[in-house]
Amino acid sequence: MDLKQLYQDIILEHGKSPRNFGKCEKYTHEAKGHNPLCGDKVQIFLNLNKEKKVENLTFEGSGCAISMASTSIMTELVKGKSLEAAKKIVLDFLDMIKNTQEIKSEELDEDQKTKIMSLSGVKQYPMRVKCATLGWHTLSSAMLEKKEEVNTEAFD
Amino acid sequence: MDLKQLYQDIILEHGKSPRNFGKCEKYTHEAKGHNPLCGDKVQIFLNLNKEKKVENLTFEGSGCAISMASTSIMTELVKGKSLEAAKKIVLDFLDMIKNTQEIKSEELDEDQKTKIMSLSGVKQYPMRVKCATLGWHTLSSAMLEKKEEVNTEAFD
Amino acid sequence: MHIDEVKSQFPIFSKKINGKQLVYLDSSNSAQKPTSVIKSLDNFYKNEFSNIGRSIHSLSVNATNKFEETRMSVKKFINASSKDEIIFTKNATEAINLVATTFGQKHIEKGDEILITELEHHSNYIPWHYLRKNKGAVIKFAPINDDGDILIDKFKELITSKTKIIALTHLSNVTGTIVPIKEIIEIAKKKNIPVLVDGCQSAPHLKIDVKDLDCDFYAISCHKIYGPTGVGVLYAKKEWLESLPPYIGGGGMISEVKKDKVTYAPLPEKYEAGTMPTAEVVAFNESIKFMQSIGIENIIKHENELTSYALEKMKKINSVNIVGNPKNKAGVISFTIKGIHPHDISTIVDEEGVAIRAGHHCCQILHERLNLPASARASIGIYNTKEDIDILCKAIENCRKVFDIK
Amino acid sequence: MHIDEVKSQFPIFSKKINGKQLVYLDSSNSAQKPTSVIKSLDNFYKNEFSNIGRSIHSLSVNATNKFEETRMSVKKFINASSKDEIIFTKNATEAINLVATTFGQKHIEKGDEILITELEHHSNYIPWHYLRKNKGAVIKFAPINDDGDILIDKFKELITSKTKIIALTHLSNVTGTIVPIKEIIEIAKKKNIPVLVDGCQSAPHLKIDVKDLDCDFYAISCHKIYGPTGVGVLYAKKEWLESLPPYIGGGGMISEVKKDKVTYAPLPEKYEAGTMPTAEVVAFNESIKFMQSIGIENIIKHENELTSYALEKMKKINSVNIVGNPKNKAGVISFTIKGIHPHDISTIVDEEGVAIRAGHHCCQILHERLNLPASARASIGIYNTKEDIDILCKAIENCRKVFDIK
Ligand SMILES: Cc1ncc(COP(=O)(O)O)c(C=O)c1O
Ligand SMILES: Cc1ncc(COP(=O)(O)O)c(C=O)c1O
Repeated sequence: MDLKQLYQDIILEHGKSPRNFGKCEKYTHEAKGHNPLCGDKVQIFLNLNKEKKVENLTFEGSGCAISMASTSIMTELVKGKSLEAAKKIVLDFLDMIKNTQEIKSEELDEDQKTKIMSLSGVKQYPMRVKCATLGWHTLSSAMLEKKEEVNTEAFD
Repeated sequence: MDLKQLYQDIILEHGKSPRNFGKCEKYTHEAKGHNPLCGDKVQIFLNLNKEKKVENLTFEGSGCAISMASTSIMTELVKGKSLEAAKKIVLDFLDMIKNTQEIKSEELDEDQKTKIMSLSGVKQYPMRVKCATLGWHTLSSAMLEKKEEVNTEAFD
Repeated sequence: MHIDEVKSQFPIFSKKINGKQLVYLDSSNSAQKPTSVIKSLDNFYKNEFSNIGRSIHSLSVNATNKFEETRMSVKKFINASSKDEIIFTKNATEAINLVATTFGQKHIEKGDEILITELEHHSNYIPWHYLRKNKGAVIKFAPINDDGDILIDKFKELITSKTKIIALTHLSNVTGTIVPIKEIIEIAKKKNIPVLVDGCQSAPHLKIDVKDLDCDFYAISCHKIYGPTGVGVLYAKKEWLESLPPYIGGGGMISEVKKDKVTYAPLPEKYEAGTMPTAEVVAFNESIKFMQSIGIENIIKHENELTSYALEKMKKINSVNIVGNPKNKAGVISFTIKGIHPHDISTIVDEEGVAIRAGHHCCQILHERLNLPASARASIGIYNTKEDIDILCKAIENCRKVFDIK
Repeated sequence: MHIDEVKSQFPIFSKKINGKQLVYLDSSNSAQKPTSVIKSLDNFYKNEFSNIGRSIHSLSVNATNKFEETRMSVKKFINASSKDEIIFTKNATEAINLVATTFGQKHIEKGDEILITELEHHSNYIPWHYLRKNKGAVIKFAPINDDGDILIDKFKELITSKTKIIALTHLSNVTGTIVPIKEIIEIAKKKNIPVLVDGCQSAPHLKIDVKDLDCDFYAISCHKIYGPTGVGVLYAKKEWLESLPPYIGGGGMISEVKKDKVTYAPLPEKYEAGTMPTAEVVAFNESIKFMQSIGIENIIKHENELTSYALEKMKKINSVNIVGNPKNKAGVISFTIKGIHPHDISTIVDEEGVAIRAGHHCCQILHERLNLPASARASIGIYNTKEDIDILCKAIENCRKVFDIK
């Protein structure tokens, strides 16, 4: 195991200064997520326009560097995408974290892929996977307009 | 350990044909006893006359050879004694079963002591001590006019 | 694994009891443990111990993974749909109490009926008795015949529009009756009544498939399946576990805790409060692997053969009476000897190294029904052999000798 | 036993974590086990296993005696008046639920008040929350100051004529606060209010004398006292256990069972339904013997020294903040590092073989009170050494390096 793989500079940087942090003025969708094991919390604000495009995506919450950075990077990558594309990106990310070596998303360019792969170090730290996926599950919940709070204990 | 010590002829004989078995016509005191572990049950009927003498003492119930024989022998030994003497005999018996090698009772003659000592084989079978003492505890309860059913689980 | 090699897996059988080889015929009470289970405990405590779930250091991650592996094994063992349907309890009794309490809280009102049978172990009666006492429910006992079989027609008649739940054993721990549980569940399902199955005796000896049975709840006792003490399993359909209120409250089963409000964790954590029997659950995985290494078909075959052999031999002994004569019988053989109380039998055969149980086996209702104050019980495990049965029968003969019974 | 020899009694410390020597600082979560405890389990399962109480064969008699020996040891360990006051549960959480449920059933009505504190573990809150939810009770939280000490004056003010029970911890599992429990019990006794003490953290680290404390209930977690998982203890005054209704219902806790009526066994069996964690209770006797072989005074002295050493060293590290500063503090040291989340701390120190816990430690109310989303916690056991603290401090420095914090 290698701490440098987990705490890459980009992670530390996003963890310290998360992008798109705070409640945005206008949003159409919203969801809350919670990791009861450690107390990480996140709230997602999503603004879909009439063309079903992600016009804005912000978050609030508190948590470890991994969960903050992962959510921050997520907002960067998903903003501007269509709802369809956003859903695919979320699935591709979760697939990468759990199963595969690479990110296979067609919705992302090479730079974006490199960025998302900075989160792959978490695969060696199974207890931290839930930190990395909390924001993504919560976005998914917001897009699906689910009422319940996301609870990481509900995922394998 | 020696089965012959436990199942002496006198025990088997009393077990098969218990003395003073059945509800007596007239009784002044009564008590029930129960060993929940194995289901042994006994009911004691005691008739004390005005001089506080045990005029009659009978029992009903079902149980193993040890509990039946022990109770049967008890009724034989206690019948005709004064209340005071009866209480002493019960205590002496319990003391013999739990602590000492001999029966020290001043209320019993040598023959009676021999009879009571036929129950001492149970000392080598700790799980059977409760069988041997059930009737005695129940008699004690009858003499003390206790309301609750005797429950061997309540004794060490 | 060949059936002849099984006994050598159990270290206790190298022990002498009263100078005699141990003949253990008390497996319905609790089974002996194979080396792999004992080793797992030893290894876990020596090399891997940590509490699970709550910490994220390496020891805890490893322990948590092993704990969850057992959950997956149990899921497969009984063919549940999801790992979330497997709740670890301290024993089967707690599992049944969990259902009675939470189901009772939500679904039982005064006058509602709970249908159980005359075969039930106290652990599948007292929890329902509490609902009678505290909520005014009515308990009905489905009757059996003298053979120890449930009278299905009477059973059907006892189901009314007020019947809220049916709870019954899969295998009697006294008569060895294998209850036609699937047939009964089908009857219940037609009326939309949930069914709890007490699987304590069946899980070690029959093939269990909760999906095929379509039962709502299934309670298991791990120490009877060659596993450690201190663990039980409740299987329950997910929709029940999701909709019923929580049971024991405390650390690990919550989501958000405020001074005025509490929300609960998702399944299975919702029902696993406080520190779990971690090492014991981890070791229980070895019990399942042990069962699987022999194969349930081989287990059933071996135990059936032994049961037939024992019944035939025992019936030939004068004054021995076998309790019950059910259509389908597993290796639970209760018996009486005319003129000798079961306790005396137990003490005398113990002298020959034979461990059997005497008493009411936590089934007072059944003993009353059969007019028996008590019985002796020889119950068979996977490690028993024909030689064991021969020694038992000789020891029974000795009882007759001691008591001078012809 | 000399304190330097203690560590060698624990086989796990010959293990490497991530290539490093294990520094186990998660004993408040669960403690490691000495060889004698592990050997006892091994021996019991290999040579002596049987269920207890119910059978009368030799194995069962021996197992029952050993089980009851542990009860006697626990009685002496906490200075109870009678063995009947010692109830074995599956963990401390069950012990508290047992009291809340049965006491609640008999004594709690709508509007009645239950007084707890802001220090409580979820296991000493959720069981009372159920009484709020189901019976309309009111829960009051006695406040603490920023140091983590209970404000005794405020505590007194919160006691009213409606206060039916007080439940509080003896030792906080976050701040290490040693609560002046005797003083509080005296206050409660003047108003005739029963007190439950959550002794999970105190039992391994302080001298416990329930007679001297005069508490009504005392809950203990055996796995935190170097014992096996799967066992807890409830101490309760006999008059409570006799007068309260039974809890889990099933085999072993009954006296007479009829179709229309059930009576219960005397103490302690009344509260011990189903098969107990037999082997684990037997092995727990070795934990008590282990504690006694060192001597509680020596344990306290050693742990106090280590705590002072750790606090001094940790306070010197830049950006480290110790959670709470109670008047009397045991070896539970929660801390935060500015700019690094506790999870990240835990992961990074784990790389150095250091096992600590990160999160809310089942105390969300307390964390909210102290304005902390989470904290890291190093908790001390009898086997820890100054070297362990040195390694922890170096690992903390490494966190600051990884996160580039000055
Ligand atoms: C203060 C306190 N109370 C209660 C508990 C619960 O104990 P257990 O997990 O043994 O049920 C713990 C430990 O987790 C604790 O630290
Ligand atoms: C049929 C049956 N039900 C329930 C139980 C209770 O199981 P446990 O003792 O594991 O709680 C037993 C065993 O004692 C049993 O045989």
